[in-house]
Amino acid sequence: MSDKQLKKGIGELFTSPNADDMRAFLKDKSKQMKNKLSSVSEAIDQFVKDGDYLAIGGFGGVRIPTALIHEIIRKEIKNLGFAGHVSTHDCQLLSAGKSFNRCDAAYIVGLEARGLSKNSRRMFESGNVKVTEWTNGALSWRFKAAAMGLPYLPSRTMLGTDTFKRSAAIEVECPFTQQKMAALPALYPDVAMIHVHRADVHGNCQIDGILVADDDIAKASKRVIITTEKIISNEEIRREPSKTVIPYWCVDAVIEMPYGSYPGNMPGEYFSDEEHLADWLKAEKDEMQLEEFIGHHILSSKDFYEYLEKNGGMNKMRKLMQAEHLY
Amino acid sequence: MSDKQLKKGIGELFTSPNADDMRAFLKDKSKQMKNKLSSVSEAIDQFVKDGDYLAIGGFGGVRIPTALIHEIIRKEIKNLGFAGHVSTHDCQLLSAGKSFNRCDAAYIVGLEARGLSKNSRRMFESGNVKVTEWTNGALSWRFKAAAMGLPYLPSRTMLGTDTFKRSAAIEVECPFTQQKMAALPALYPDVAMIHVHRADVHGNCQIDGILVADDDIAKASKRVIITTEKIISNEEIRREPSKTVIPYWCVDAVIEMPYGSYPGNMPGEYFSDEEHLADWLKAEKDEMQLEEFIGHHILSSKDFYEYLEKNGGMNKMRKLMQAEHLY
Amino acid sequence: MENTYNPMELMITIAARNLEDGAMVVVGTGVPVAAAMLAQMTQSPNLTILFEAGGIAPLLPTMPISVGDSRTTHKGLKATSMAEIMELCQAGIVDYCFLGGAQIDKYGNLNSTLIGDNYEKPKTRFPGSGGANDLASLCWKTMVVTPQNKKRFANKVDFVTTPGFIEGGTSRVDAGLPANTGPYKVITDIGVYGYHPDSKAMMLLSLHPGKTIDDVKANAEFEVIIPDNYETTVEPSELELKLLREKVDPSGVIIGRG
Amino acid sequence: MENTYNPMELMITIAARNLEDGAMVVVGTGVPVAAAMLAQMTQSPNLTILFEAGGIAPLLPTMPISVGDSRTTHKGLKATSMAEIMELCQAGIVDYCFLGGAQIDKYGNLNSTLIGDNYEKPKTRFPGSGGANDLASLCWKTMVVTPQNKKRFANKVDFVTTPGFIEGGTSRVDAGLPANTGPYKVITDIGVYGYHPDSKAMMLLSLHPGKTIDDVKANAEFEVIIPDNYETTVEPSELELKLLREKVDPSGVIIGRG
Repeated sequence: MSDKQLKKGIGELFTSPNADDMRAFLKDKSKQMKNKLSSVSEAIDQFVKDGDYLAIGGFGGVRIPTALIHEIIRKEIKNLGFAGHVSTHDCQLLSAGKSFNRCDAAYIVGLEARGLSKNSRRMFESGNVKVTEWTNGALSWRFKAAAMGLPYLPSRTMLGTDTFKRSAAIEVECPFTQQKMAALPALYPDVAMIHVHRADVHGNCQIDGILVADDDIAKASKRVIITTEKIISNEEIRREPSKTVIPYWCVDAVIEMPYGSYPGNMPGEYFSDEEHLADWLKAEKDEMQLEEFIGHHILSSKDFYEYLEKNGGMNKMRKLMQAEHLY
Repeated sequence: MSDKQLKKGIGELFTSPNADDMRAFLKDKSKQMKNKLSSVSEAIDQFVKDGDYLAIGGFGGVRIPTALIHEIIRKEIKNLGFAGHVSTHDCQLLSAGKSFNRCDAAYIVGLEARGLSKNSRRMFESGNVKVTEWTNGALSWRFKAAAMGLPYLPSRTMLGTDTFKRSAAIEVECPFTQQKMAALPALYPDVAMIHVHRADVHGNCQIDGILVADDDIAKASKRVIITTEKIISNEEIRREPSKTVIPYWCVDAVIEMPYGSYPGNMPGEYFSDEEHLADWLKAEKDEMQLEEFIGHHILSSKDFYEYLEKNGGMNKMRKLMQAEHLY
Repeated sequence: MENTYNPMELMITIAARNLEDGAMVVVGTGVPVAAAMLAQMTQSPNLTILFEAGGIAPLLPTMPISVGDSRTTHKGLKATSMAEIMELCQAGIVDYCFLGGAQIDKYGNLNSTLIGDNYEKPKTRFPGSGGANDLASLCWKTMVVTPQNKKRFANKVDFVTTPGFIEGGTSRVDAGLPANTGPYKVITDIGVYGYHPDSKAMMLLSLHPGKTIDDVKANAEFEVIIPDNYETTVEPSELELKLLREKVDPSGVIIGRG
Repeated sequence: MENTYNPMELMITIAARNLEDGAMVVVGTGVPVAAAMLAQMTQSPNLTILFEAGGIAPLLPTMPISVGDSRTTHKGLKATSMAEIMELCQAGIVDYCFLGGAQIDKYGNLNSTLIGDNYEKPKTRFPGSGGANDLASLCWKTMVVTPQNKKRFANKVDFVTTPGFIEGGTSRVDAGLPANTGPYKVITDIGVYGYHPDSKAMMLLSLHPGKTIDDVKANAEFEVIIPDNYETTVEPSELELKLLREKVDPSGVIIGRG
């Protein structure tokens, strides 16, 4: 070992990176390939509780499990932790529900080119949320470490910055080259919520287009709730084994939820509803107005279908499908 | 750091795990998406030289680049190193050509259920081949480390065994959990030779069924030669971006070589020729007989088509296609 | 009516009975895949079979000849990479693996690398670890199926390719291997063996019909622990033999070896 | 005939000219993707565009609204994961990335995390690194496109989200970041900047037509190095403006911002 000074981030580690703890959990978890069909309400009751650490699939406004996040708000689940791994509309929703008190942040409070979420910022500027800083790459690799059954992965990112300082990474030396690396602790969430294109009732899932980190998130998480545009047969899954992104043993509940990523984009299916997302940003300017907006769209909707109806129903969905296919 | 004694394998490291060396190489390498069509003979002339370290795709008797290995024997390229990452018929071929003098061994000299290769054993028992010991997992992760741009990956394998002792792995401690891990040095081969189902002229490749480690091997290697059952258009590649396993910038040469995995299995296309593989094992019992066998099948064949003809040509291929489809 | 069966049929049947429904097992070609197929046809329809080359949960149409051949993904649930299979094992998902080897010692350490005392110039070179070391390091329970004789049941293996309980006691965990993993059973043509909970030395669990303690001792260089209460192996049932011979291995590739 | 153009059009054009044919670039939405599209339509038909969410080399039908939306894989060469894109950068495959930020200092360090001096209770919270820190750490050359003013060109950024040359000199490599990487150019509405080869401090390369050294100085809190031989920026050509306005951004989403 050379005499290089090795640094440590001072950020809080919200989850244990101990691979043996997860191994012990998975040893006892049933891997039976049974029927896991559920409903949004049942799945949230059964698998998400106050204080859990969440990982949300997709990319903020692309292939997100909106119905499940709405249910968390409706059921007033609080004190969650979550991975802000490009968390845009999902971060906005969790902020609207005041659902969390800690966050591993790589990308939060913004909606990419659409602008910043005033209400998410209020949440993060309040001093009531504990934040540990990371990068998109770092959170991807933290999930990957967990998916690989490792307590950490080395990387060459974050070095020399305040992002590192406010992270919980630790500098290590490569034992072969003595290069300085940032060791990233494995991230094992309590619950993952992922929206997919197709799944069978056992939880074997197919995703079209980019995966973001969802293959790794599913393996890294103790419990996994899947919403899917469509349920398909196990025979159809077995027709193309290379297309299975998430295998059944990772999954605890499967819910058929067409348009489940609305108002987000679902690649190959429907484009994002930019008007509604703009309305969200507008409503956030004023806290009273936001309360009313959430009351109307989420709290007073008995389920996600009602939310879809309030936003134009089948006719709107048809338009978003047309927008996806560029005509 | 605790006072645990951390061990080091005494095996030789045949390739540098330094990620910065590979970065420098890739910085200067052209990434232009040009036409890379070549022939077996040209590609070997251009990209494989005496002393190179080889990685061979597929799984020993499944989806292997047989035509390229034959050419290495015909051209009498010597002193190669190679990764014995389930190297079965390929190991047998390289032994027949006396083509190598060092090997990272995970699985060598055997043909799985078919038995052991007497000639490969002669080679490895001669004392003329330097061997460093690994496991299938370790070599997979060594390729993955390189593909990820890292100098090493930690793992939980090999600990406590002679396999570790004869490897070039180094024990490290997880900086978060203090668990003992085996650090595996990244493996950056000089040349990879991979047989695929479909590729365009630029080297964008599709593979059906298991990947083994070929996505990682392609990224890890300085030069990559692809043989493909079929050339397809770039438009066809772009129709299903999720199916692209190896992207064009990894690839130096593309050769259309139907039945290129013969006598190995090509998933979905043709089954292995078990009779011919049994003949190989038989021929190896006697060195004279083997010389004749290689002379007939490889040295005196001007190209791979002639080898296929000698082994039954189109009619045999038809039978192997039928065997693949189980009728 | 008493069944007649050969030692291979017996070993496969015992192995199959050890795979409970809902479990996950990584198998190789030969005995392991035969055992897994038989288990699926009897008590464990929901046994998930994985192949280290990347095949997951195929509907096996026939026994594969390679752990990477196209049978291993036939109507499978997923076709992936070797790294991913090993990572699933490393993550603690996989219950069982099956291994063999040229030698095994009393702590279940296996040698499949070489015979001889000169690593650089071995008397006999074998394939090496393949995935064996990984699987035995990372899966929860390692099962070994092997014919038993004094050479194979060796006092000291020439090369520890694959970890058993290393030097017994806590030495396996001390070496850094995941907690609560390790050798589980050894199934031979003479008996079935487990390991002593503390010393981790090999211990007789059941003796096959017609075999004696003397057979155990005569075919092991090391001393096998013989407890007072070992059992007699339950013979293969008619159904098990019928399935094995007609469905699992109709051409007798494996069971024909005797 | 002299062209009229707005600062945004100028900045995009300059950015596009910096992307040579055959290069690989990771882009975000807005200016970067517009620049990459313009480059493909002019001197660099074989420019490979990557999006950090997983899209590789799409035939972009229109500008994406998210770096993960379905446009980013439209007729793409590969659709993959965020980890894989970052790993390609880490492996040294990617030539360029484009970044922005609330603040930049003279060594090219960027802040996109917060304004204020209390991390726990920031005055203004921004999104954070996203992929910026990764891209700037791992790609060969980092380009920044930003409007220039005294607040943005800050003596000291409130938070180093993303590494530039850290404290100048060799401090970037000393921190462990890959050799020969780092800030390459800063393109503003006033000029184009590079970095001094030794001190790694920001240095004027070219001044836009109509801008003065006083503009440079008045809009930077730190001292920008003004060499003797800086150039005057070549204005956008008619063709560049036509392509930008008619093909790249026909609805003026980006260039309409001025």
